[in-house]
Amino acid sequence: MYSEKVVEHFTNPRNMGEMEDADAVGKVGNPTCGDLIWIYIKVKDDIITDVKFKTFGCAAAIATSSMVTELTKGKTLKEAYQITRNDVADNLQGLPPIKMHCSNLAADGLHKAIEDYLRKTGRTIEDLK
Amino acid sequence: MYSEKVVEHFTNPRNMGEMEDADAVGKVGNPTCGDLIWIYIKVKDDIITDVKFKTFGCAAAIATSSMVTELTKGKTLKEAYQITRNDVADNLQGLPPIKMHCSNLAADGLHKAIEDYLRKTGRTIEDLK
Amino acid sequence: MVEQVNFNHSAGVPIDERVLAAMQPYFRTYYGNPGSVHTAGQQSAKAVENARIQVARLIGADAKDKIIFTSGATESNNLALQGFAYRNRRKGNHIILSQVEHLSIINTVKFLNKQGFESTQVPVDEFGLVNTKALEEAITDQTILISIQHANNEVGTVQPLAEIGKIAKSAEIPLHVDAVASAGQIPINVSDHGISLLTLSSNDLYGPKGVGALYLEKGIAVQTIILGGGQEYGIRSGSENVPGIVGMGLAAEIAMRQQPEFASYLTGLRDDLIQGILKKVDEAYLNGHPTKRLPNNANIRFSYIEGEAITLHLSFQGFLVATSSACTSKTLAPSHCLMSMGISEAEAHGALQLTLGRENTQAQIDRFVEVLPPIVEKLRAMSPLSKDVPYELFENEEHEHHH
Amino acid sequence: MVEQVNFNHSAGVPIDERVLAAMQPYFRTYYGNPGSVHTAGQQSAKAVENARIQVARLIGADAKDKIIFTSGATESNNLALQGFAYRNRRKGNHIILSQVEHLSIINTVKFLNKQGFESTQVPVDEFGLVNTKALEEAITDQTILISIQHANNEVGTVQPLAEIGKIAKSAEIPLHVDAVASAGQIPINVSDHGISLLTLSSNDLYGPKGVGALYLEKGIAVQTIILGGGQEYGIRSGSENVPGIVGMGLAAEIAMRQQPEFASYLTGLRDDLIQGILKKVDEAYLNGHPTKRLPNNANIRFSYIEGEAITLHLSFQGFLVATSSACTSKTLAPSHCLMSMGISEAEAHGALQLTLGRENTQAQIDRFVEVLPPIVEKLRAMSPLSKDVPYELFENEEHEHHH
Ligand SMILES: Cc1ncc(COP(=O)(O)O)c(C=O)c1O
Ligand SMILES: Cc1ncc(COP(=O)(O)O)c(C=O)c1O
Repeated sequence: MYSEKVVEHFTNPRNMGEMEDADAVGKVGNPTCGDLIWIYIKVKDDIITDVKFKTFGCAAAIATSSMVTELTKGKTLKEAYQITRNDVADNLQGLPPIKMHCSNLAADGLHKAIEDYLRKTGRTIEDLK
Repeated sequence: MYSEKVVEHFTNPRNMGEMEDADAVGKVGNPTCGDLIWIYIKVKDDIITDVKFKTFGCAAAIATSSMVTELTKGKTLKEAYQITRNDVADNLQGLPPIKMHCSNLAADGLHKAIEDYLRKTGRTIEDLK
Repeated sequence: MVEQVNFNHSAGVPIDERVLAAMQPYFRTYYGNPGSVHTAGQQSAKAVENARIQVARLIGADAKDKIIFTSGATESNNLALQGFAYRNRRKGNHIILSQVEHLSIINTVKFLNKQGFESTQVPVDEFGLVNTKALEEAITDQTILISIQHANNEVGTVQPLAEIGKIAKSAEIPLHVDAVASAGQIPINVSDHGISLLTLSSNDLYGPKGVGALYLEKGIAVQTIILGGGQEYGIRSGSENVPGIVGMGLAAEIAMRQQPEFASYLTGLRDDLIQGILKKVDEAYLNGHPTKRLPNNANIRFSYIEGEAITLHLSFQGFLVATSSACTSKTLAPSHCLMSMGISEAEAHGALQLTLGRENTQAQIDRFVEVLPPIVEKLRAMSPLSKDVPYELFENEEHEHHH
Repeated sequence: MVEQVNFNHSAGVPIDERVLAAMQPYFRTYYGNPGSVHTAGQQSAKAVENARIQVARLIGADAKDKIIFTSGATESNNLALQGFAYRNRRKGNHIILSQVEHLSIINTVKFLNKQGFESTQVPVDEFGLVNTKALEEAITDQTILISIQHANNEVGTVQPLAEIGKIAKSAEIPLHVDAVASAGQIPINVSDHGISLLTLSSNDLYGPKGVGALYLEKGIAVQTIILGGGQEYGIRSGSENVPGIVGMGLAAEIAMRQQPEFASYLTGLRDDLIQGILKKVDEAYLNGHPTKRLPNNANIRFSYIEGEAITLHLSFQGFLVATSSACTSKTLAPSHCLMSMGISEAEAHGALQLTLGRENTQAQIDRFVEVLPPIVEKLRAMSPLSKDVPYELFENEEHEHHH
């Protein structure tokens, strides 16, 4: 059911854990199936220097969390903001259809974290353009 | 499905065939399943001296025909008239339920033959009492 | 004991050895539930999906179409007719079928009639061929479904599906085909024939009993009649019978691969059987179409005698055969199929239905043709009927009414 | 590769070896149709009747009652509910069930609701026990049927059937019991408990998949939902799945004969499993009733983590288990069973459903109890939730709505 890549990220999640000194955090959840994903980011000069996650959810939720942190690190806020759910899924060699909209929340968490950071620094997404 | 006795009478039917010089004949049929049974009798002094059958029908129809001829031979008309469908079935170690009312016509054929004989001799069943 | 020979394959078929072997691991080793997320469950799910493809290929179905596994052809026919009728009630309430459909069609439509659906049974000719003109004329603006079998299991007649499909298509009415008797015997292709729903039986493909399938063309919706956990695309609930489905899948694959080979073998046996009997027995007649018939079917009626009695005598000789005689049916009614072909009740009584199978041999055919004539003779000697004393003389007149 | 251990018997059970052996001859040797009059058909008919008796004995049914063979428990439940409702519509239109019934009951009743039937789902307490007072109060003069399961497959709770039977009896309303999870695990007797209809699944008795049965007390009439040739007393048409039925029969016989032995063995394993986990893992809780539970069922929830993730980690260790987590269900809805026991969605997420089988061993239990705690720990380390950060903080608030 899950791709090898999903299983691999689920088994050995990258960047897992809390970030004590995070600059911002994005918290998302899916009320239908109950997943919760938190994405912590550390930002320097609008570049994401560190990213971590904490996730309550199924293997897909965990693997997408792990993958999104991998895709994010070193990216500018603007680049990171363009990472989509599909990017995450594609980099995981796909997700089972039923998981596509339910557990594929990690990109949303990242977006929320970036929005949180922008809010804290008195900006909006438009300012990144 | 059929008792040994039914199979035996079906395989080696007694008194099978036409009787050229019959004193009377009873012809019955079942419109539901289409069986036809003819019972021929020869009578002397109100005693059935010979009996034969011709049957178009299933194994049960053939076996009951054969059995009724066996039960009949040598009986008085009155005795023979008292042979019932159940007597025939019992003497065959029973019949499958579905065959009880459809192919168990031989006793009726016998009764009709006796009625035919009585009619020919200007009598009714009451006269046998 | 005498060799047991089965000439009654329409009632039951021995599973192909390869099929049975393929099923075995799924009983005790891979017994997972396809609905489970763990490995064992996913193994089962894969096996089921593979079987779906095997079945789809047999009938030329597209990946976008659906194959729904059911418990057998009867359920498939019920799902097709009840399911389609209920789901499409808005569009109309009229269903067309033929007079020679299987009871699982006829009785389901009768049941639908009680729920307010109308139906028309299209007549057949003396050979059992559907009157396509009558079919065309039966179509009304209320017609939502046409259900015509591919071939008849009893008399073997193969319907002109291409023509029927064209009629359905031009009237834009979905066509359901009961292909139980034909699948594996003759080619069938849903897209060639414009078929939207199609019923298959596993056992008739030399697969296990207790499994069947319903093909649904993309876009055809049916209401589910067995509800629960939402298996089979939500259309047919119930934990999947994985060994059964695996078996049906392989049976379908073998049937597709070897169909021409089996058909030519069986056609040879069948023709020898028919010719042999007709040559040796007087007043014996072939029921069904002389050429448009299933490779494995010979249905022959014998005047003046009754089929069950023939059947029983044949069984003493080791031959298992069926008869269309009313005497062996639960309702004691004569075969609706023979009746609608215009055969008299009395003649229908004397009909033998011989359905051959892959394991039958020429020697068995030859022995049957030897054994049968004395049986017919014996029973005719016992019968009050003859050319001079036809059954019709006694109808209505001599019959007592006991019911 | 690590040993594969199945703790997910509620999803699928390996056939008993003896059962599989008993089925074999019916695939290729005795493959006759019970409806055929010839010897081969009659052999099959006899085998089916023998299986009927074996199944009847398991549940204490009388020779006058009927055992209807079906394609499985889902179909049996549909036949029981749809069939009874349609047939008895004159008498009333109200059906009572419990909140913890299987989807094949719940969804069938929902479907009946669309046909104009009313229904009441009787609530259960925190242990999953049906509130018998609420059951009594739910009865109206329109109530025609009560359907309550014997035991729950998910949490293992065994219902007070004797009491429920008395309530039904005194209200003169037939009681249908889904005994899929309980049959063979604990004793059941239809006459002791005043049961009029009862559903059985073959596979749950270590028989083949694709077979089930419905018990009908003498005098109980149901409308047939699958129509055709009139098999199974005219109540369920379709050529009989003879090998399957033979298998279910023997499985029922074995289940009856060895039930006490199996139950005591499994109860031992189950208790070690439950105690082992609860001792080793913090904030782990037993779902279902502590004592009124199936011998083979342990359902345990783990706070702060999600069941599918646990399940997948366990599968890497060779353990096949199920979870009540919404993430593994087709509808992505949390288990209706746990919800109705008052367990929060978040807690329901972390529930493992462990169902043991006859082939499980003490060593497997011991290994499971070793393997599980580090998995829980790992997932908890990854979870944003904890005693201080409960799920409830985020409900409604943080959740985005995507649908
Ligand atoms: C043409 C046809 N359709 C449907 C069926 C029903 O099949 P089953 O009894 O296996 O459900 C049969 C069975 O003989 C058949 O011949
Ligand atoms: C209590 C209960 N009833 C009915 C069913 C339906 O059984 P099946 O899917 O075999 O038809 C199940 C299946 O798990 C069950 O647990």
